Amino acid sequence: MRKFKDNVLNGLLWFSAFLTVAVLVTIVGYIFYKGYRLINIDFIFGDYSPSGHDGGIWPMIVTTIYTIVISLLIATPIGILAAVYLQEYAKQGKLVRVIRFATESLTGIPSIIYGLFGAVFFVTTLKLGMSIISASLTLTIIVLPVIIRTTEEALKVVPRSYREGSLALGTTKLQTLYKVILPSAMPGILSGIILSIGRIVGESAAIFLTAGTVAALPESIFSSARTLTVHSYLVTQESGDIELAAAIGIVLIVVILVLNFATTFISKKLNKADY
Amino acid sequence: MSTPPIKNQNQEVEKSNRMKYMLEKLSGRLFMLCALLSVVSLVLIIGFVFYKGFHPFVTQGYSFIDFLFGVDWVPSEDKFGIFPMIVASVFATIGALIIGVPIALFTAIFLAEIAPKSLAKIVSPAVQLLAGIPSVLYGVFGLAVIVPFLQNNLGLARGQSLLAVILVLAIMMLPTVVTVSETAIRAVPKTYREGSLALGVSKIGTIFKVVVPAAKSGIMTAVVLGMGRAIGETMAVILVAGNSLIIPSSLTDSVRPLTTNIALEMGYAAGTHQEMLFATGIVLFSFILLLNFVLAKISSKGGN
Amino acid sequence: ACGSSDTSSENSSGGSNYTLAISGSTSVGPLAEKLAAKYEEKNNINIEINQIGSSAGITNATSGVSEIGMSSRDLKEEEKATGLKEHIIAYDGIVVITHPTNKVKNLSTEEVKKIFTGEITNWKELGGEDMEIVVVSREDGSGSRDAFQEIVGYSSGELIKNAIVASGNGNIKTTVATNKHAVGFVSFEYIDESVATLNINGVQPTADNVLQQKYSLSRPFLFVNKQETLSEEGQKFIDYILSPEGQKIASDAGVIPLK
Amino acid sequence: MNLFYGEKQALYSVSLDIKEKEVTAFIGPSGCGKSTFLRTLNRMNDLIDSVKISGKVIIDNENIYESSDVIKLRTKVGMVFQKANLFPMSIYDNVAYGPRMHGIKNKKELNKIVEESLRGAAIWDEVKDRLKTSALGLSGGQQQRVCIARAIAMKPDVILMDEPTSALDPISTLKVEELIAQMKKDYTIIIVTHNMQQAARISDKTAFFLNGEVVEYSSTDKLFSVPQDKRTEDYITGRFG
Amino acid sequence: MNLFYGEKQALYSVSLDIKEKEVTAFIGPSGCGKSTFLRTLNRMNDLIDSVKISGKVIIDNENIYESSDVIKLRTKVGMVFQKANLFPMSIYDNVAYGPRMHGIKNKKELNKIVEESLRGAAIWDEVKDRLKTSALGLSGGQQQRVCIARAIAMKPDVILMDEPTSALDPISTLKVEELIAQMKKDYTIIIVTHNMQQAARISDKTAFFLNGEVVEYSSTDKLFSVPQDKRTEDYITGRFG
Ligand SMILES: Nc1ncnc2c1ncn2[C@@H]1O[C@H](COP(=O)(O)OP(=O)(O)OP(=O)(O)O)[C@@H](O)[C@H]1O
Ligand SMILES: Nc1ncnc2c1ncn2[C@@H]1O[C@H](COP(=O)(O)OP(=O)(O)OP(=O)(O)O)[C@@H](O)[C@H]1O
Ligand SMILES: [Mg+2]
Ligand SMILES: [Mg+2]
Ligand SMILES: O=P([O-])([O-])[O-]
Repeated sequence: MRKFKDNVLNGLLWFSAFLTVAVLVTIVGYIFYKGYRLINIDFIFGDYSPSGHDGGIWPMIVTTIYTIVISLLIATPIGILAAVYLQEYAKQGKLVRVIRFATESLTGIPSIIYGLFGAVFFVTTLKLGMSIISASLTLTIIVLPVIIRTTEEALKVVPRSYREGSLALGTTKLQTLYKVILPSAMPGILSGIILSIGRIVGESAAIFLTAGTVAALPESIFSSARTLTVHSYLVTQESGDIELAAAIGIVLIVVILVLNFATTFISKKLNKADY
Repeated sequence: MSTPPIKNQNQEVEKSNRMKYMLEKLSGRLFMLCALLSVVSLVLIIGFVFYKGFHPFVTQGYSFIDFLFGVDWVPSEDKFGIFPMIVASVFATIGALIIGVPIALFTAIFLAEIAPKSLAKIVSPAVQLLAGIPSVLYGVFGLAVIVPFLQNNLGLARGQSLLAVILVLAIMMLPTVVTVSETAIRAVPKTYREGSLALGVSKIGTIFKVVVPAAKSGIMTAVVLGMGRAIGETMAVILVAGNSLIIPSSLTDSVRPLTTNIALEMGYAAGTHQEMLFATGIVLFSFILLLNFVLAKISSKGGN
Repeated sequence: ACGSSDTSSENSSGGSNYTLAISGSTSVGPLAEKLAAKYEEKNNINIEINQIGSSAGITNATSGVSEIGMSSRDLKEEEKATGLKEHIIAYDGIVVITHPTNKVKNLSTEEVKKIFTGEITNWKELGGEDMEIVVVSREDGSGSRDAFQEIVGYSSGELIKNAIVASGNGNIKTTVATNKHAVGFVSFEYIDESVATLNINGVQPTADNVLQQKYSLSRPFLFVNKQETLSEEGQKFIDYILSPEGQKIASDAGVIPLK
Repeated sequence: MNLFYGEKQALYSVSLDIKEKEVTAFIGPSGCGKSTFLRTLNRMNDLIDSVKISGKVIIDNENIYESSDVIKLRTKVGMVFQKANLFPMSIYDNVAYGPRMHGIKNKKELNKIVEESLRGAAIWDEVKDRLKTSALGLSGGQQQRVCIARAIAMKPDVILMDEPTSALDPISTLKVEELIAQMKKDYTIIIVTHNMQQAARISDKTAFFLNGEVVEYSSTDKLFSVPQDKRTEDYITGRFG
Repeated sequence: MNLFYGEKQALYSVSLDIKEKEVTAFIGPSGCGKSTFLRTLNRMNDLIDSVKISGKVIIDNENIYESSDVIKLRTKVGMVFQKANLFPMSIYDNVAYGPRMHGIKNKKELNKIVEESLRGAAIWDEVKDRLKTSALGLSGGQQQRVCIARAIAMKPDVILMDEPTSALDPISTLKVEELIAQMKKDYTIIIVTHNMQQAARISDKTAFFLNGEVVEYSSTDKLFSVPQDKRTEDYITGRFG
């Protein structure tokens, strides 16, 4: 009886795992199958063309890079310093609890809400208009908790003995921080940053409502523009061109893949740094 | 020892130390400000979304109850009822959980306990990787594959349906739920397994009676996270939901969840219509906050 | 730092590289993009086109967020009251489309209304196969939808509840092209062989028929602006569109030129 | 019996003959292979991928490494670990866990087994009023005895104990030792211990391990009073280890 | 000196008078407050939020808990920890870390300090050829001596050592002990140790701690040969702890 039950359960386990893998492989496979024909140099580096299929995605790549760079430029220092505060400076108490709650809540908010917020706060109230900067600021808030969290984790595993060792030599906290603690936490912090890049690259709803959909090479960060992911959405939506959407999807998946390898690589390095 | 340069310049040292303390204080403050920024962001988000969203109810005499329970959403005729969307969101989320969670959980168990190491080493990161794929691509897949599939194989008049939403969401939450519960299961102390196996209990028996219950709180966290993803997902859903304004009575009805209502009309909306979309956001937001609260409860329980 | 570098770049180019912000209708959008692309080739200008829907475009033009708004419907009274100036840049027909396999090839305006309001729910009633009709509509706030509803004669509230709502012409076309039950409406520009077009009251949806006012489902494509915020460059672009060269581009894009 | 962790050999031709209904103690310095050997006796080492074993373990005339029924083996050979490893369930459920998983569903029967086992582990009186509360709320010594109860609920022939008292305070240790002395009449007990006094107090026979070998194996009295091997003598007189 | 961890008092009116250029040893059973007291001497306990201290510590006529200049204090009072805690940098950078942080930039001067310190810690010969390699590649004993070098690079007056040899093998321990004996002529050394032999070997004075109190404090010879307090006697003869 027990044996039978065991076998059934065992079968279910294998089946579920198979199903998961199969579904996910199908999705990635489908995107590649549908899109690979369009991938070529002209597609990647070519200019957008209003007639669709024969145009390239270079403006969207540039816009995507813009949003990544600007959001990280703002979110990374703030996030790291915030984590430093929480881990190294703050006394456990109400304030820390409030900050933690806020960070955690921010992680759970759906991006459409960020979009709504960005649209009224950055676009309208701060008069930044539909622009790369509005989108980047919205994205900053989205990735801030990611960076804070991963940095906190990285700081947590820096041995206490490093701090004591340094402070016992009569150095200040600040010196200890940037000479000893941050360097040892760096690999962890880096993987947090990479995680954030993934989040920025994959975001659509929040960008759609804050950067708009202009399909041209952005003039400046105050230009309205279209990121890769938004492009892939609009292409599906407006022209129903699945092949084109899938081709953009391939580019996105490759980017995510590269980011993932980078994370693994860095965290491997982290382990080496321990010895 | 020869005259030490450090002690030599005693006065200067003290002065430079005073500088250092100043810097310490200043930097501490700066760090705190940075940390407070996430609080500020949250307050701003809540503030603006709620301010915008409550505006019509506070100043224009719309009734919030009618908004929540009204069944008609015709912005151009000033009718704003989101009950069908609330129902759609709830059904879609529950449905996705019913399908997605068991599969994800079983997959996690498989990866953590059953799979040969070499297999798990390939599959686990692959599954994690999929958590990072932009949700739009899931939508593209749903629109191009799942919708026609349902249409052709179930003989539906429209493939855009609650069922399609559920399937897409179930797929989308797989990576999250698998990864988080796999971690939880792996964290169960080896001693539990040994204790059970030493009693002559089979491996499967051990897994289901000891290991999984011991990982309960981690698994619950995974489920709540998956649920959050399902409720909040927008761009994939908008492509497969059909966005009809009816209270779904079957899986094959086409639906409009809360998120898609916002994304669908935000671009076109102005005035009260726009504010009502913010109000939709408030309802969505409340769902998420509630979930977060539950999550916090679970994880504090798990801590003990 | 970002802000200052930007202003300096604007100054250095002496305002010659002007950015013209346009937003609005997704139906007008593709045409505007094509016009802008040609115009930018010859002029040192940068034209930003955001396809966010007619209503939003009109709002943006009113509030000054965009210099020009694009609309695929006539302005409403209250919109006109804000002092918006409108330029008809072309006309467009709205086509009722079905799956290519659908046998129904002609509908009266009345039948279209009955379909979209749910009075007729089976193709059989229209001489087609015995199968349910799946109505596909644009979203509330869309200019195409407003114009379509006004001409056919029903209101948003009357739209059959289980209609699939899709944002964007392309989305409607894909939905109809992949569903043999479906009926929807799109702008002329979007038509290709993946969908079948229906005659309305026996009249074919062609540019000629629109011009001769035989085909009723048509509306103007508008550029709207506030007089005080329209720049010289904006005015020049509008002039370009209204010129023969601009109208040629429009006609090539599949919409109906002014003459 | 030879055993390897990957490339590393942990046991070198260990060969012991263990008597029924006696207490056998394994002593030796840390890392000498006591636990490893103990775990070969119920094939607990199977759980570690890298382990390779050659040789045989014969229980009831059967080589356990030939028979494939690990479940039966582990039912017959119970085990108590160094650190009490109760499951996060109630005390009752912990003790009833084994029998339940082996198909006993009858409430009354289970009640009886649980009570008997807890009595057998000399902990019944201390926990009888809180059977339904979480087992993790008990003290270390109590938990260890519930572990023993859990093991004897399966009615095993042999009970393996790996340093069962090393995590306990002196009083709890004493209780567990008393229990072992009592249990000896029903079970064959094999116990690993670091504590030579303990081995001397409770065991009938003692095996002294060193670097993966059994240096000496004889009756406890003899081993502690007239050790045959120089190394044993050095060890028990505290000259190394 | 009283000290609390939150609600829990860890030191009860400890009062000691420590002589310059001598080695003072703190002994006592685990958890009796030796480390805690040692850490009050360079205000290392400031790092723990819950700590509350009343009383004073006077060094060079100054109560260190009144002066706010912790940096100066810690420059003057060096510390070596139980587990070598070198930073993940090169050996050179580890030793040069303190001086650099105090503003010494001159290459030559740094080189000199590093060499002197490493010589002072009796490790120069062993590492002079690999100064630029990671300090974490050294053996435990070498690391501990580099820790000492790092401490003396700051030219402190006092060096606190918290069980500096407890993680080391006998040979490394010996080397560190020899080093302490040498260093005594330049520094005031306070050392916590579990090992009474060690205390006896290297210290001039010894304080015996028990449950947060100093039971006895006198010259090492006296304390070990004619302990005044019954509890000291019990402890050093191994009757408890
Ligand atoms: N999982 C493992 N993988 C590799 N080597 C192991 C493993 N478990 C134990 N060993 C090694 O096998 C040898 C014997 O270990 P074992 O645990 O049997 O010693 P022990 O006598 O029980 O020691 P202790 O008294 O510390 O419990 C040791 O050298 C140990 O390092
Ligand atoms: N951070 C802390 N928070 C709370 N209590 C602490 C903390 N550190 C130490 N204690 C407690 O203070 C008491 C004294 O600890 P201390 O570390 O000084 O003992 P010790 O004599 O150094 O012991 P050992 O020989 O084990 O190092 C102990 O009871 C300990 O549990
Ligand atoms: Mg062991
Ligand atoms: Mg200590
Ligand atoms: O996008 P519209 O033209 O329908 O407003």
